Amino acid sequence: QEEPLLFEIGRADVTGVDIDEPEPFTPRLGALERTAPIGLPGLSEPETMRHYVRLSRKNYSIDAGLYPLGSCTMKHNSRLAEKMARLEGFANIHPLQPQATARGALALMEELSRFLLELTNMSAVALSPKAGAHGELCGLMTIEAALRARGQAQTRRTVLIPQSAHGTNPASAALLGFTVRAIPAGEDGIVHADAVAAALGPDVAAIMLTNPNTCGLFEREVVEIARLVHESGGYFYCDGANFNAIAGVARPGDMGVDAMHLNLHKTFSTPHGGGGPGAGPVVLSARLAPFAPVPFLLRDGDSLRLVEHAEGTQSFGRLTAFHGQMGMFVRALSYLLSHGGDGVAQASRDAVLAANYLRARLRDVMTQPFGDRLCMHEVLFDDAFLKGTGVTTLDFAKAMIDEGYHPMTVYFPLVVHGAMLIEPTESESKRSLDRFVATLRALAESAQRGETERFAEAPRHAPRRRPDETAAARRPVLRWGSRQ
Amino acid sequence: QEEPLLFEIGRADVTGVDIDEPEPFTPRLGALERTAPIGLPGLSEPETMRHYVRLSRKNYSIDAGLYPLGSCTMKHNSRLAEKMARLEGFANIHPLQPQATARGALALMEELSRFLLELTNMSAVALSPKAGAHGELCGLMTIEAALRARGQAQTRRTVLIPQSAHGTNPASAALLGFTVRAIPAGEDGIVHADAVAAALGPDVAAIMLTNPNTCGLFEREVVEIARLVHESGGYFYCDGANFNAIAGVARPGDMGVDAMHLNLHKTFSTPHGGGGPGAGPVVLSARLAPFAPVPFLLRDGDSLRLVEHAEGTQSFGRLTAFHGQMGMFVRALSYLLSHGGDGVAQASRDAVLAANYLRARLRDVMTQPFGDRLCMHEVLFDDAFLKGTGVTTLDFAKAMIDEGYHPMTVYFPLVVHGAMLIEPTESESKRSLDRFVATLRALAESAQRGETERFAEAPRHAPRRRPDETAAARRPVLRWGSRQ
Amino acid sequence: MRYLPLTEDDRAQMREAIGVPTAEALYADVPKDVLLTRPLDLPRGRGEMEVERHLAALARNNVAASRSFLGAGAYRHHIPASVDHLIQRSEFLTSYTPYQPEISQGTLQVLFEFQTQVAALTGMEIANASMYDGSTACAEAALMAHRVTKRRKAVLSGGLHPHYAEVVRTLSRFAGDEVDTLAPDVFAREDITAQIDDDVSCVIVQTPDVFGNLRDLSPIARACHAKGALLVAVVTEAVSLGLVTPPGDFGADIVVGEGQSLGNPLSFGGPYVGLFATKQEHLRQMPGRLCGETVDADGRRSFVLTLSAREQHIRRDKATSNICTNSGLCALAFSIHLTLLGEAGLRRLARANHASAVRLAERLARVHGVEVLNETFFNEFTLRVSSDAARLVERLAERGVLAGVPVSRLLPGAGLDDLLLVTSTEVATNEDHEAFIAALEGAL
Amino acid sequence: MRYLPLTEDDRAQMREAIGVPTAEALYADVPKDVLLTRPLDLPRGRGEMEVERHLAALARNNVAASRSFLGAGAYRHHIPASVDHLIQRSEFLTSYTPYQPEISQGTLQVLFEFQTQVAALTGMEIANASMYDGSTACAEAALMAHRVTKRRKAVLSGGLHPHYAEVVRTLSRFAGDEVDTLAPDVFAREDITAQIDDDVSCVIVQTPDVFGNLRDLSPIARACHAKGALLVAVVTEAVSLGLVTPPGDFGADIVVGEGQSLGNPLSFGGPYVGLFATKQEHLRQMPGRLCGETVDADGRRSFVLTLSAREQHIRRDKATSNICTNSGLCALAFSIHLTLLGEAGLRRLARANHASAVRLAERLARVHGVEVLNETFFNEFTLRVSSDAARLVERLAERGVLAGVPVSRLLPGAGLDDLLLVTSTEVATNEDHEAFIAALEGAL
Repeated sequence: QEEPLLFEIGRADVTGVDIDEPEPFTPRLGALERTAPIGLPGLSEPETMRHYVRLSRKNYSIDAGLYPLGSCTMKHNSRLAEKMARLEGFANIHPLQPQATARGALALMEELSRFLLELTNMSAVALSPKAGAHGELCGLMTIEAALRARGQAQTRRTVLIPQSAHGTNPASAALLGFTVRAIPAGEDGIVHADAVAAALGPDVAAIMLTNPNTCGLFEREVVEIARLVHESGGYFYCDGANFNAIAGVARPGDMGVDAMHLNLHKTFSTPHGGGGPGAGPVVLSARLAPFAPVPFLLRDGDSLRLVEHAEGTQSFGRLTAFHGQMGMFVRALSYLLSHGGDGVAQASRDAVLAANYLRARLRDVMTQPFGDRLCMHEVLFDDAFLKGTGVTTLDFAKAMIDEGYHPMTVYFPLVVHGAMLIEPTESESKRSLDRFVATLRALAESAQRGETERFAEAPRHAPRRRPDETAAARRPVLRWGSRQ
Repeated sequence: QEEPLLFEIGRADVTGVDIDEPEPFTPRLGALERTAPIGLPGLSEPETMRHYVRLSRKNYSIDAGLYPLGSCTMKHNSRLAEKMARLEGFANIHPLQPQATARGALALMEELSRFLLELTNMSAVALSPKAGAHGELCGLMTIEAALRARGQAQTRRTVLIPQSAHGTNPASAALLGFTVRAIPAGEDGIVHADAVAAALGPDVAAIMLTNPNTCGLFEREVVEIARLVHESGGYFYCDGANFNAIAGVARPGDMGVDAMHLNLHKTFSTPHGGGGPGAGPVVLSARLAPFAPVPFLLRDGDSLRLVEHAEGTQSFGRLTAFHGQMGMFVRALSYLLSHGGDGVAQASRDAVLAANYLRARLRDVMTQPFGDRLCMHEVLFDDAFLKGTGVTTLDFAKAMIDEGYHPMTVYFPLVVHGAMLIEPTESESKRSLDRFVATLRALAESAQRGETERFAEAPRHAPRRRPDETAAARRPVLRWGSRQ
Repeated sequence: MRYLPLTEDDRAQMREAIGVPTAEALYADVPKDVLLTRPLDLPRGRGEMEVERHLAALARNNVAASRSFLGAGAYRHHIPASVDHLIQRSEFLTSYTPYQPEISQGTLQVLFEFQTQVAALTGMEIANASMYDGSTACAEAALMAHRVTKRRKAVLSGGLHPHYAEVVRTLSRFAGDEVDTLAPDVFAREDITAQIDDDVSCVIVQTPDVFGNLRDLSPIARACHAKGALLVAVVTEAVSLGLVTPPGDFGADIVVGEGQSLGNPLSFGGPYVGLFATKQEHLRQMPGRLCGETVDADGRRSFVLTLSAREQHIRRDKATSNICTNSGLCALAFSIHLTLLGEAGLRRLARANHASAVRLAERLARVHGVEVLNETFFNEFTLRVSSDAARLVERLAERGVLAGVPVSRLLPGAGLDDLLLVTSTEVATNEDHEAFIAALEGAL
Repeated sequence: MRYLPLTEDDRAQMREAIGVPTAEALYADVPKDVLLTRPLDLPRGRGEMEVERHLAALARNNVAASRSFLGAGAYRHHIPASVDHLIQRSEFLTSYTPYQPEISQGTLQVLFEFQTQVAALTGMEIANASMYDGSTACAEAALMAHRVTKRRKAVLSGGLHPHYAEVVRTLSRFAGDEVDTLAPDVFAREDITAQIDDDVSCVIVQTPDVFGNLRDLSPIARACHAKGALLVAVVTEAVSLGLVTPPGDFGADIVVGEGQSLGNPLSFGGPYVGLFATKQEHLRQMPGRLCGETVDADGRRSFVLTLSAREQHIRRDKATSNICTNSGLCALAFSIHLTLLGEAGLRRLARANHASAVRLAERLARVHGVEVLNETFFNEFTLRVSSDAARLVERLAERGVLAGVPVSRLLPGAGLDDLLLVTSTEVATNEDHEAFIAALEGAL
């Protein structure tokens, strides 16, 4: 059964919320009362429940199946975290209530910070960024503030970024007016120190490196790269999207990182929610710490204080209206307390083990762009194994849907032809991995046997077949009623 | 994708609960420690979530669609009620903690009682019965206790029950050693006073009548029947399963009822939960009130007390270990406070309106056993309209599944051939009713056109096709591993 | 009204389709003199916010059991957050009894798994899909024993929870059956085998018994079987079965239990979930719903409610019980919690309970004026105190400690007013124990 | 560990399949000298029960806002229980950004409905699928105005929330853009139109402004358009749009807003949901995700993320914004709450808010030493008090009343230390008002 749009079933005079009409009073609206119809249909509560429950059933979810999206870290989300975030003392506190009435919140932020700093061996953390890309902005602003303090903000306007980086990296740099200089990776899929050395110069503000990188490989020369960047007067920004491979095993602070965002919604399992909210705290080296945005936590002996204004500090300013994603902090701390130091490290090792297991079980039927070698927590295949079959990476991905799986990340990183980036995470049982392997092997063999129809027509067993995305973009219909 | 059994995927050494091993201590188990394997596989938390989420998706639910099971009152279940039942002060109180520490619970029970008594115009309510059938036992025991007090417990051993009654009625009566005497209904589907008069005698303890009855009709002669029963020295037990037709519109106390159970999980919307828990409080007339089971509430001036022991009272004794389904009381009271007196009556009127609407929209393509007349909150069809088509009531029901609907109650009441009992409840929008009508009309017309295959083969679009129930009963396999 | 989708306009259109002029006209069959002609004397409907306020105020008038040592058939345990989340899935929460198996395989498979888990836990061959609670399951067990043995006398141990005994006696009295109840048996010394004669259909014994004592049921089972009677074993604390030999291993014929301890909150006594297990040979005399395995028209494994020929909706006055609605959702919570625990987790949970209770007992034994009566126990034991236990409990409640269940609450007038049942589970911390001891020393 | 399904045995088997002897061997690519050789200096993992205890203790150290009159960009409203239930559906909570439309139609249709609702609410033609929050949406609006007008100077009203202004200034400073911020405008008397010259890309005005005043934006819109600039209107209290003329009706070009008020708890400031609406003509300069309607291969209506050529994962350094993760789940909560309300409910909710605030203002105006500064307002207004507002708030907090936001908290050193922002919404009862007045009279 199809589920109509709210606007096709709702009515302006129906409501699912009972509110008493107020006693008569004299309004204070001036002449600004809204009188014309707004265009917001309502549903009674039973209709509302049904509308959204039925819509939800058209979604895939980690709770219902393996979600191997590379670079997205779709791990298990605990319900303990949801329960904790809903405690009255967390959910119902106002960001501007007197700090003395929010001591528990400040203590929670400090405790979370302690976990993050020990995991990364860094000096300070800026908690307020709202997501990974926001964290990138935060990190680059901190770097620019540090450069400004050194009088080099005007001269260092270039950021080095490998071609395999997430799109957010160049977008963030460009947003702040930096010029992006791409660094090539080697044949082996990693960035080499000599390539960095060649790109460095007095105009370079920073390098943005993802480590492990988006090809699923650890940047083996990271320490040398950091040394080169620092020597040349630049800073090392690390994209923390792939921290789930090494959390508890190796620490960015030991690799020379100056700033790195942590995606709490990836590494520390706050739920993705169909596209957010996330949280992207940025850990900073001692050199960058003074320039962190407000608000930041300050400990005065026994008490904690949030410094909310930059005046009188070296802080570069404010990134968002309030203190950050408190609801996500609670969830992430719930994850960290539950795992403990030992559990975080074990989770990383399991994530890497799972990715390598998939690699080992699939290497004879799928192809790897950089040869058969150890990967980190995600394994990257290219489309060489589909060559001549008429099946594309996209077809292959859509055929997975018919087998009951969410596809992996496809066509990313851009540097690999027909890329398929698989990240199983530590949340899958061996049985689940084995079933996934069997499915992918069967599909690969089917493609190689020339059974192209199942791929071209896929998906056939999903709520929808492939939508016409070109038409969507050519004549955008972004709201109900606008097609007419 | 199929979901395996827990026993096929779980392992004895896997757990989804982290509990520290206690410090060493000296056990006090005597020689009774359990050492042999128990046979209870465990799953980690991610696997657990996935197992149950995937299983749940094989279920139909009121949240996802209209659930027209006659006699079951599948109405909307609010999440407010769920939230309220989980308040720490309700969910985490022990039935045997000092009553002075549970004043809120006692007050809640009293408030719920007040609602139930005003709705029914009765004198007292026994809250402890756990479900409707348990309430029937309670009611009959109360009646027997009253007869005993009159010295007639040995002589009055017959209970009159119409043939259209729910199976629980005769089962309850038989369990207590009563002889069941069936009363026929008239051609018009209701029980007539003269039939009751004919069946009455000095051996009759009570009549059990469902009103509105299971044919969807109001027992028009109820007042006269009550008078006859009372005159002959018997009591009038009313099965309250169908109270949703008349709550707030007419009151059993005004009809001469002596005892009636209220299914909180039907009329007052505590969720059915795939088969319970329910709650079946029994309202009692003044004549029966003294014999109600323990525990019962007693008001002493400003304070409330639960009387837990029958000694020194006329109470017939105890029905269950504790005080009843407190969790369901909270939910039912949430429903009642939300609706208020006005809302309860409106809900009943809407439920009756919806059933009659279906009747009016379907009467030309389906057939009614007692002619086209007003029904109460459920409408009863028979299979006359399928005569000669080769399609049975069961086929018709299964074909509804393929159209995305849960079937109505079928083959009940037993007195009607191929019965189809439809109860839409007040929770459906007109749009939802119209879609349901269109589906049933199309199916009826399809059957009449002789498109038998879609019926015989149905369902084809459900998680399962028709299971072999005969094989299940012939060689029962009731646990995993027992087939071998 | 937020729960009612029909607008006045909808109602008018629908009345027109029906052909009635007014809402009242739909009630034409209801005799005029019983139609309510005034509004109900009840408050008007209220919004969520007001209802929440009202109910939250009531809830605050209860002392939630945070420092609590109560047991006697209802136990406070930690419930994993995922259990409560899963049972609120719409598809579990708002579905009906699985009468249409094609679209109820979720509930049905859960019941099949539940039955298997209950059978394993109790050490029995088969189990049903749940009863209302432990006490009603116990009463049903007596009725079943009567059917199996064609005798009508049950013998109840003095260690059986007094409320359970009352429930059995109530039902039996009305059903015309006989019940012998032994005297309260504080030290588990009764010789129940002496009571078994040729009229006895069953002996009902609890383990751990209501005073906390563990029992070896083998001699009782043998004595029962020698006389053609059944042994019914009652377990009110399901967690104990992770550490204590199950009744099935002793030769019990029927095991009934209260499943609240796994997955279900205390909730002032309900809803709970009754466990019912027996031997394969008694299958067709078992009360309650049963879920069985079969195949569908395509040969795929499927689950269905089965053997309903025993049940009220088919057999009516010949049914094995009158049960219709049972405790599906509580059974689901039980089953999920047990799945999360698994064998390793259940054993560890049970050890944590036992350790906690042993430690508390050891500390209490050192308090002046307090004597621990049990030699053996699981997570609950009996104290003899130097004053009236009920009044002591009230005094301790004022100090923020819910100290236990006075035996006089269960057995008033039995001369056991100095006895107190005390429980300590995995949720009791060391600080809780210290607070208990301190409050007790202050109050004695 | 309850979250990790692999057993030691599984791990060994998997290592064997991979061909590595140890867990460490998988990290062969990590230079030895950065491999951590000691355990982390962090506590060991804990069970649910312990984690709950720990976090609940922290939560108890916060004063939850029950008698609270705080606003200034974050508002306490009643959230229907069904909203919170629905957003916890596994299929919403644990799904990713809908990159695979075939199996994400649930999320996508919700986003399409959300976009339509936001457009209607703000009176604009189109809206995106959400931003992080109102303040970042505001900063993005300035950047977008620069792109549209090809100018680089924004003028910020003195009625704009100071934190929003700071966020705009921070981003603009780093992006190399110019910002003029007007002085704090307590009485909504500034003449912002005088600031608009040919370099100005946009004027950013808030309504109700941070001091609570309502504004007719038409003159500003006309002045902007006359100079080729855009009017950006900011709404931090979405509920106001149920009662107050929306910015779109005044001719605003971009409307940004904070959506927290609908469906989302206060949560100490986040996560919230940013609203972003504009005119059709600016579609391709809009930041953030967009969901569009199309058809699938079978011609059925379908929804997809569209116009992603604007976005970072395609355009990289040419993208309209760097946003990737946004506020999907908060947008869902917003949309569900608004669906439940509908037009009738939203209007009634807004009236209830306004009525509550008017009543409180009337009572406060009668308190000695207190002056209500606003002529117009929605649910928030500014008090001038006879002492330092921040210290007054602290004193009232000790009396159990969270009295409002001192302006000095937002604008320290601005000489506005005697101003207090006070909000009253539908959740404030008459008793709450009385408690406020009494505490205030006691503290002044």
